[in-house]
Amino acid sequence: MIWQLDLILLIFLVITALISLRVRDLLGASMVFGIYSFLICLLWAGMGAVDVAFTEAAVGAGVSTVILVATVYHTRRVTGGHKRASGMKLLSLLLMLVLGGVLLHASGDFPALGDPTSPANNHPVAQYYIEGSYQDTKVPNLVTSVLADYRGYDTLFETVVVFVAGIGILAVIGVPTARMRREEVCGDTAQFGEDSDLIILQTCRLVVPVLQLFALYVIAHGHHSPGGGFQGGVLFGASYILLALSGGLREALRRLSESMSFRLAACGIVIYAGFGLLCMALGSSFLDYAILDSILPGGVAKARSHSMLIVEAGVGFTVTTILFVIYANLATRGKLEGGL
Amino acid sequence: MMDQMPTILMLAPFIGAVGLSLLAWRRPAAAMPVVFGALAITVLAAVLTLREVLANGTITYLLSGWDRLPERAEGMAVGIEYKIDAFNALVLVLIPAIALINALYLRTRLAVECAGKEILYAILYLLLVVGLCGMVITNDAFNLYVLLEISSLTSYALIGIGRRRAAHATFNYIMTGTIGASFFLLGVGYLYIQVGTLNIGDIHEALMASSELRGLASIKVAAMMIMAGLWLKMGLFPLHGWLPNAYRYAPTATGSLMAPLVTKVMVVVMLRMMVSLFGLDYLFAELNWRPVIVGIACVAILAGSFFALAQRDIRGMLCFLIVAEVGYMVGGAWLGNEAGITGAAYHVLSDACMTFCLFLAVAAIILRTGEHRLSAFRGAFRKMPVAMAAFTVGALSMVGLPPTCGFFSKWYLLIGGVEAGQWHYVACLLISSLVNAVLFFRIFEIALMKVEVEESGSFDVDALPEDPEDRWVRVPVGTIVAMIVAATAVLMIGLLNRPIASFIATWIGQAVEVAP
Amino acid sequence: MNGFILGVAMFILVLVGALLYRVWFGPTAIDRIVAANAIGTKTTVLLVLVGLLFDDVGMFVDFALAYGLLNFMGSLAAARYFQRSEKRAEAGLRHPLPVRSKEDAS
Amino acid sequence: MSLFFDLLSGSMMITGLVFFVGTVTGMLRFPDFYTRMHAGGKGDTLSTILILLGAAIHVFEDFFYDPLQWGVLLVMVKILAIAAFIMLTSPTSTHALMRAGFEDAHEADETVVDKDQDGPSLEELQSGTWEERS
Amino acid sequence: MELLTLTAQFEWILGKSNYWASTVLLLIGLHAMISKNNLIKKLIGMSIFQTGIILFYVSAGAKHGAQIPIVHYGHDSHESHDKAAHAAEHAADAGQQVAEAAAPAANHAADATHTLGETLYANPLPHVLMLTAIVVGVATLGLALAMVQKVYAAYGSIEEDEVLDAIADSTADSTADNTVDSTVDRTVKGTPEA
Repeated sequence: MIWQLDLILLIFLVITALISLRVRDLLGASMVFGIYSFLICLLWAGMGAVDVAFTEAAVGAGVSTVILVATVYHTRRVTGGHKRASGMKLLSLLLMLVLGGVLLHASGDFPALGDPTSPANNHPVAQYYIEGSYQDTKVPNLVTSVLADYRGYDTLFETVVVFVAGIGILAVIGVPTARMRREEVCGDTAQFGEDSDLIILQTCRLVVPVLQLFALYVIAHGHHSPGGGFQGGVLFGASYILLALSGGLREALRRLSESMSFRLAACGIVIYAGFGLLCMALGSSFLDYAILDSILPGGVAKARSHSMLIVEAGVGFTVTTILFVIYANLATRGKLEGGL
Repeated sequence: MMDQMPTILMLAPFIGAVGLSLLAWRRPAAAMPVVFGALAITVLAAVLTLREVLANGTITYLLSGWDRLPERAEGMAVGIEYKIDAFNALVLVLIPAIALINALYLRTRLAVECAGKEILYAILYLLLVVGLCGMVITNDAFNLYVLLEISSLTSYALIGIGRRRAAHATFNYIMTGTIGASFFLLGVGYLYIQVGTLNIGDIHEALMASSELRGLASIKVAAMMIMAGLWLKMGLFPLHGWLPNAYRYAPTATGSLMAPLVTKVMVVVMLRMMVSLFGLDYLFAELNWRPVIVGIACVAILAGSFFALAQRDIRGMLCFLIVAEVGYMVGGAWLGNEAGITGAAYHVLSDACMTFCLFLAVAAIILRTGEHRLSAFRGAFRKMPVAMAAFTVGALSMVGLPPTCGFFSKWYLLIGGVEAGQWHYVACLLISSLVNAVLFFRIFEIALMKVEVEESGSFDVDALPEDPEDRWVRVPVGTIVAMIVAATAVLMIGLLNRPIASFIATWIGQAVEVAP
Repeated sequence: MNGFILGVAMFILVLVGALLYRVWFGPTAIDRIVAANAIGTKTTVLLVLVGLLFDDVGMFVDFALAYGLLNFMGSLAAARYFQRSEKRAEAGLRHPLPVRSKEDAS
Repeated sequence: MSLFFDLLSGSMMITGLVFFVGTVTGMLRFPDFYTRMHAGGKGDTLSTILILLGAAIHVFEDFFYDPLQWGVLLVMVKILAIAAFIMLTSPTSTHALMRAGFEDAHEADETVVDKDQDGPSLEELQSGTWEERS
Repeated sequence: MELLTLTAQFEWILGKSNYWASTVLLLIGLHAMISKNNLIKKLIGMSIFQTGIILFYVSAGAKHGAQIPIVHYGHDSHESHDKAAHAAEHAADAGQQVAEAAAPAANHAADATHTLGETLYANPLPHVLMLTAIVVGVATLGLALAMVQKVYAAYGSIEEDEVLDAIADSTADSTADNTVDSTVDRTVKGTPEA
């Protein structure tokens, strides 16, 4: 890690956080929050956490900002100062003082930052992930192997969290009648980008295919470089969001309708869980890819590696579709027409 | 097959939910059958697991097949594992069972309360069960956080699907729940940075092994953060702000699912954190927060009871009773002796059943009379005998009269309080029981003799036809069956007090004898 | 060379810090958006430079590329906000819903 | 030869930094939104591309000494692709934001408006009254 | 002499800076969640709060002079020697004090065999955990934004006090907000079950 960048970025982070909370214009606040996630992605990169940085880049720069802007579009843009009773603020400040004192007191006995002999870094489990995982799985990217194999159960439910978010947003603000109508007119001949700028339209025509190809590359190459199912899925979903931003939401929905989105999302989870069930059917425990070497070629380690690839593809399915659904519903208040 | 039971237990509702989204996206009729089937399989698997645990002790299930080999990370767990002991197995039977019985009630309300969103509601309902079971079953601190978030997100959506009044309540719930879960995550991080593993058993052994590790300030802060997060999620008194409105304005089926389960599962997680992660002798010998926390619990009990007394709205009254009950359980758990923890664990089971019973009965009465004030009860015994019978059983259990389960759990709590010498806790317990008695006998008075209650609604008792079968058909049969089963459960858990207490005793015994 | 690259990165960071002035005091939202756009572009560069510093650029270019594309998406969304709210104002519905409370000060 | 590559990439990076200094100065000092946009749009893109080219040359150096490492060449190509995409997207977003500011009816500072030219004023363009008059 | 003490203090600060910064971000976010009046501001505070926790975890897994956790499997041993040398020199001209601090640690690490070949790799476990945490964060943000839109649709405002006022007078004039009573007529008059 590079401590100079680290220090400056920490200072900038605090400043940016304060700005994004001070700004009275919520659109501006959302963009400042985008800057905040730019900087924090840079911080992760500077600390060597490339996969975290990739995820933060995809989520922070891409999705969070856009859905914040969409919500601001559908609500109010200017927040009227702080009319809140200042008693609450004082109470909160007092609480913050106490909590901050406690946390700083606790951070007194932490091991020094970046110490390779700290308990967390020196623990047998961490050492085993570094030394043994390549022999176990033949996957050079340690994060991918830990994510998809050693802690694959976590990742299954991480995917389910995304799925639940999509279902929940639909359940909360979805308008069933409008949605049905939308599904009917979905096949109509909407002019591509009837109400959008020509230059933006052409640029996105160039960018979107490249972005989708690149997303596929990220999913497929996640074993050897940062990336994987989630990051690639976010990029793929971002390509549809970009399409909706440039050519209008109907265009994007004609390419990926909502019911199809949820079917694909469920397919992704079924791929993931189905692999685990397959392992159980073959007589081992849930998600134990080692048993699959009777099906997949190339020995146990290669079987783990291949099944990780398939599982990541399933994650990619779910994340792609659900992110697009989240954007489509938040941008139109659940009507899937009009809106941002 | 038998050794796969824990996974089948987790996966049955999961696959059901995903299958609904995959195949039945536009077929609302498919929702309830899938819910019933998945939950039935889950209950079956849970019962088999419980039998297995009773037969030959604690089950440990290693996911992804990463066994604890000595040459692999010195026998530490590199993967995630399930750990099912006697108490977990009991709770694992309880959760899907209540969800299944509640589905009988849900079946009659689904098309009415969330028209056009039946499939979404069913998916969220099943996934909430997945999250709750996963929290109880897992033995990995971070995996616990992930499943905590799944259950939280599903509950946000299940509440927010309600009508406009639910919106702001849900937003508050989201804020509080996120703070709670993040505190929990931060506490786990403090443990991780000092210990280096996330497996609950391994963390416990590391803490037991080295005394200077136990002496660290950050471990104390970790315990503080984890407990604070869980208290936020379970709505302990000063942090209970989200609870009443969230449960009041949710769809009724959501309320009768979440009110019994969510806070109780949080208590179960707290008990596991205390017993299996930190260890009782660390918490009570070295930290000695007992007076503070028991004091908070006493305040919670009194405040919950008196707020409940002040409520005019029936469901609001029940919500504040839940706040008081959370006070019971937290206080009992932090009494620090075996009787207290036994009482807390027992009270988890009994409180889940009696809250469920009460919410079902009250929902039926409100739907029947169209009023949500206390005046809805006028002549209720005559109008709806089954609902009132169930309500009576639940109420007696809340008050704590034998042979209902509430009596026995409160008995253990009282013994624990006396043994620990926490007389103010004992006093609060008795006072709140008296307040509950006042509360419910006021309702019985209204229900038995037709006193004139203020703010009488548009409803008129004598306008009802008198023939009995008409009286029966007003409340759907599913609801009636659900209420009967719930009331029976309340009585059964009371009558089976000896075996249940012995389960819990063995569980605590195992957990304690792990510690040197 | 590493020292030089580190110096370049630090210099860019300092200039980004200068841009934060515009982010804080930028009179209107769109000034902030412009500054955000510039900072995002420079973040892409900084990611590549950090990759050079780690002597492992191949691992960093991927998400630097993703970064450039997604940053574009963010400012595009902000621009579309103005365009659409212009249309909404022409259509005469400044607020999509009946607002009971006071009009906002925009 | 190594010195040559270092000088080349270093000079490109430094040129990019110079342009970036110009960008920041403009964005901080210019009076109104349109001129700030002007500085931000042009200098930002150019400086980014220059620095990325410098990085690409720095990477190419390794390939130059060990021509069998095609991975290194791929990395260089990726960096150039980033530069190309910045070249594509940054002016587009500048255009979009400029138009957004125009539709948001930002007025120009009088010190930068050319008074004695007979064209539409910014307000006329924004209010759309100019087409009616002509 | 005091130069040495200054260096030591600086190292100490460097060793703690990330934890302090994560605490500060956490407190900023939490304060915003509690005391801000605007719901979207609360949500921005929520994201900052979660970022503070993520920063804490990632800092827990950082190592000085470590490579990113991706094994350079294609290279033979002397190549990885070069990697180690590169890492060492990068650490050297990245920060002298830290390099001095890290050098013995690195040796100890080599003894403790954290290393594959000769290279020191960062600890992958916190990265994995934080990937999940980021995903959970964005999922929560999306759901909460949906709730914000629903609140605005219900009360025409996203300022908390105005929303509370709207709730107050909407409950004052009628109890029409109870979840069931609009649906009760359908059940009572509805066709009986069974």
